[in-house]
Amino acid sequence: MTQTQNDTHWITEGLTVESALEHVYAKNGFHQEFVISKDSLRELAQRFRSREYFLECLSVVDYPDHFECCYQFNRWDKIHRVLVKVRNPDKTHPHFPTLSDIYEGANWYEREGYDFFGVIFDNHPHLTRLLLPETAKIHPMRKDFKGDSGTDVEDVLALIEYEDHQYEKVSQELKNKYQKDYFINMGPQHPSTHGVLRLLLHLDGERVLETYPVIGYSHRDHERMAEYKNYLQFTPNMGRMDYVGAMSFNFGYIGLIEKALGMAPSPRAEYIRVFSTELNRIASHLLWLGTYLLDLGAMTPFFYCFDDRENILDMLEMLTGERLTYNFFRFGGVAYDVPEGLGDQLKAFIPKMRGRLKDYKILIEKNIIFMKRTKEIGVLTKDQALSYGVTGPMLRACGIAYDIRKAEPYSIYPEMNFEIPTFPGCDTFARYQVRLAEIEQSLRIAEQAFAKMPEGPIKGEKAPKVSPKVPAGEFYFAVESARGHYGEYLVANGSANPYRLKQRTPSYANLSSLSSMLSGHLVADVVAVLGSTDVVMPEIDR
Amino acid sequence: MNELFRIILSLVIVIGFVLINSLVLVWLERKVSARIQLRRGPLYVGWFGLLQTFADALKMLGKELIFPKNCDKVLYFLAPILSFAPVLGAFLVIPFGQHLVIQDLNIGLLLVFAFSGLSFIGIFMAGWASNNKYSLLGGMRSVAQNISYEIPLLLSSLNIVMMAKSFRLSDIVRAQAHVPFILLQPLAFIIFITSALAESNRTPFDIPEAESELVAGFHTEYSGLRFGIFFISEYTYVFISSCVATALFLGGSHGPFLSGWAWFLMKAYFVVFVVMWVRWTLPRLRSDQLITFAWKVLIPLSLFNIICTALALQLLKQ
Amino acid sequence: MEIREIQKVTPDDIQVSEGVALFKLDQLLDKARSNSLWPLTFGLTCCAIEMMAVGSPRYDIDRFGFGVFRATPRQADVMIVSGTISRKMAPRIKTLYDQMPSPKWVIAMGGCAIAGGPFKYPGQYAILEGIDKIIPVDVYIPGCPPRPEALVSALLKLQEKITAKKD
Amino acid sequence: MSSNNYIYVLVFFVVGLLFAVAFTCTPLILSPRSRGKKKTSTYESGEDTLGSAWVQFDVSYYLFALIFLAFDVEVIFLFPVVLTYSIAPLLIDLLKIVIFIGILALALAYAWRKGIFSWK
Repeated sequence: MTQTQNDTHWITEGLTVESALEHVYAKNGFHQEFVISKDSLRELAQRFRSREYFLECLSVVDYPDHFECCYQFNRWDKIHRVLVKVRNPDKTHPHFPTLSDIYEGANWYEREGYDFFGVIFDNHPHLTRLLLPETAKIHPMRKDFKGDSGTDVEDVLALIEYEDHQYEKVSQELKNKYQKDYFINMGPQHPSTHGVLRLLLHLDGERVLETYPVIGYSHRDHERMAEYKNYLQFTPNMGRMDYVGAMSFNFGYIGLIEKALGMAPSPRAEYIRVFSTELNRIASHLLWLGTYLLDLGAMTPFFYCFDDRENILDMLEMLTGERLTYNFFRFGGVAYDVPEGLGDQLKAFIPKMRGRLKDYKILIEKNIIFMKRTKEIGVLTKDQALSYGVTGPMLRACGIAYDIRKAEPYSIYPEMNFEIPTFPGCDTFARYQVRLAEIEQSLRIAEQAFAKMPEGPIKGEKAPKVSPKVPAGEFYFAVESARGHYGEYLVANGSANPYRLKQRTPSYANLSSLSSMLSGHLVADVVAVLGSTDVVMPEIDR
Repeated sequence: MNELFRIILSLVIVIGFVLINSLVLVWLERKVSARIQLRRGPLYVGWFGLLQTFADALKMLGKELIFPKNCDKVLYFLAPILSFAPVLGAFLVIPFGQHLVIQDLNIGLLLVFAFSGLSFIGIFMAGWASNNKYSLLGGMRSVAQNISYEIPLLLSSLNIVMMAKSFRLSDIVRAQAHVPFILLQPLAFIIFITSALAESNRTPFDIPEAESELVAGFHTEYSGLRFGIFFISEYTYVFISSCVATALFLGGSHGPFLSGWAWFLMKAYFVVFVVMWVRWTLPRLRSDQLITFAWKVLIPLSLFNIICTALALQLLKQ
Repeated sequence: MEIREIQKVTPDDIQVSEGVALFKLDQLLDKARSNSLWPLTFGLTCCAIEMMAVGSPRYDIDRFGFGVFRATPRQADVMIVSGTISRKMAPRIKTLYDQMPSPKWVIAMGGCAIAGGPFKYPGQYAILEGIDKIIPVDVYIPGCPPRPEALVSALLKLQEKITAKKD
Repeated sequence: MSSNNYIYVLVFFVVGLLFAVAFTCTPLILSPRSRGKKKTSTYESGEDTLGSAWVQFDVSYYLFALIFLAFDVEVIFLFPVVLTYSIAPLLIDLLKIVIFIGILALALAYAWRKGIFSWK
């Protein structure tokens, strides 16, 4: 879908543009690219915001002679991905204008840019460390940072010292005055923050005045590891970033490298990829359903959902050898062929799962207490979803049918007939309905993909035997993971290691919209809304 | 002399029964929840896992007791004691058989409600004393919930008093010789069971110790046997309210073949099973929905029920 | 590679047992403790999902008495450190370990909790390579993530360690 | 056998108290002690608490306590009335009960209209 030139003249009208490029979408994932000056960035962002574009991703790249902020804007209905670059030659303290008042989603991206690169965004409301501890003095993603391996215990003890001192100082101030409202830590170790997320709640009695999510408790920095490892060595990290829906992360990374190398996997591998990704999506939604109802106080559905999930894990373990952190995709195909026992296991599983779905609908949806706990709770309007860049089931619960499998079809999804379920509710009940309907759609896709799977090799003939060398250039590839739009922005310089590999993960944007959904609710709703966003922490902390 | 002997004997029986019964109820709860959740529950500790809760109790005996920093030491120490102490008193008047009752006081029903009303003060003290925000939330919620559900509990039991013309539990049981009151007062039975569930903090009314929101509610800071005592008093209150429910509504120890106390225990344990069954099927209500449900639905219904019973008595008089 | 002293544990973590040493009762208490190890719900990353799977119907540890997952450290006996320990999370783990009443045990689950796992490379600045650098660990489970059966066998191994004869 | 001997109530309550005290003191003898820097710090999911938890709590809880007071007095009044009425159901007593309950239903309706239950 190449964009006609006159159609997009409004983007650069009256702005100082250093260079404008027209890209072939199929080759590297962008439609257009502009390099503009720093001071016209805010004006351009204003135009995109008014024309229903959402800020897909902001990646800071550390080039030898300058710092570069790459903003990507995209639309829901008609895909038109524009890459806007802003450069700043000052290498010690680069300054860029902030977009956090136009796009609230940019707030966390900019804090992460400051955290990793030391890039300062002027008049950003709260420019502090996001993922690293407060005592960190390093900017790790800069090319000149060598990493301090071996001093981990000293760092931790220093952090303990700092926090004890901090605790003494703060608790002295608050001790003497009887305050009406108070702060409570729904902190890293809490039964209903899935993984290690800390919510600092400002409460008055039981009512939530303000929520401050604190993340970074499972930060392992996959992006910096990518720069240390070559393309093949980095594939295991994909299974450990979103360990609940790891197959779609494999799909995203391997798809990106195949697009960069310009090669196609073998047809049989395409079908194996799609059918295993869909099974993994069902397993992810089942895990969400079990833990979500556990948060609302119903302890029994957790065991039924895990029972179904075990059947899927058996099949995927038969296929890939792993239960959770899959490393199954290879450049140009998949690692193993389908064992013969898998077919009839799948044929036995699908009707059982459909039966169970009917039970879930009757037992959960009709339950008056479940409805009262989820209806009109945690409402996310369409405009908020646009400004935070929310994607996936949370967006489809606001009535917008944005799904990468239909919006930017990849692999063999055009041949599968399935719908994108959307519900207009905008609240946690609608998100529940979307995910349950998605399980049915994924069942259909898995059925068709397994039925239409041709015979043949599981690796394309041009599949590289050794870790490939990607030609220089910038590439972007997006995939629909269980939580939303998972994309990767690759800057390759022709060597065996990527120069910069930015992961645009869906839960990062979804969680940043949490504080806007929660004000005015009770403590019990905080748990319900957090559960409905279905976040996976290492995907956010990377 | 035999009065003193009788007191000591009944004391030993009641304390033994309370301990054994709470261990059995915890084991029963884990087995029932396991069956509902497609799994087996405690299996390898003792025969059929029967010794499992005994092992838990013994382990708690050996756990360290920690006083949290800047907590109110006296209240913190008193809270579990006050929540366990009234438990024994409630067993005084429960009519296990025709004459199998320790002391048939003529204010039987009032005594049971008086003692069961005392326990939530222990819960609130625990919530406030441990100087922990989660416990504070749990304690405040338990206050609001217990005072809201005390009234429908008392009002719905008044209907039975009106029909049995006495507060003495054995009289009430005797009055149900032909037809258990559950058939004559179905609405009062529903209100009674709902508010009894709320009084003993069972799902869907278990907001004081909501695991998913408040980590462990009012007993967040309690370790070892102090937490164990809260556990024992909760399960004993479930048993007491089901005994009162059988005495008031299900015709106590009346039954065709078996002896009185066997019928009574069977009915009581059936009500306990229903309470456990409800726990593992329903989600938890939010605290404001729960309280408004009591004030907007249960109390008006029970007031209306009293007026109807009074009218019925008036008509039946002629 | 110089062998760094693994047990760099500050002295105030050592468990001091001043309880009255009634010989028979101690063994009975240990038998009871081993049969009712209540784990602390404390999942970090990928191994947390396998820890949840251990409670599911197929691997059900409630058969052995460990199924009661307590969310507060005050009532937990075993801390199962499952996942990668980032340097921001390490002080919290130390606090939680201190808040658990003794007797308490720690199971390091997965490669990351043992020694950094797949995220250990020269220049790693974000993770603590191994939980035994700040708290004493009783049972290690290799694997990334270890299968639920491995966690069940680790808990049984911990049982043997508790009831082993202390000569 | 139906002697109204209230000594039982006192003895059972006192023995319950003593038993509970004994229960909470036995572990002090049997349990080992561990020393940790943050052993006694209040638990707040791993973090340090910001300020003490003894705060002025939400006012809507105390409004419930006031209405509870009114209704509890009503229930206490109803106890003897209901008993005597059931023994000799006179019409005049029925009217008194209905009027009394009607007034209290009005009090409930007034509290409902004033929005005490809506937790704003």
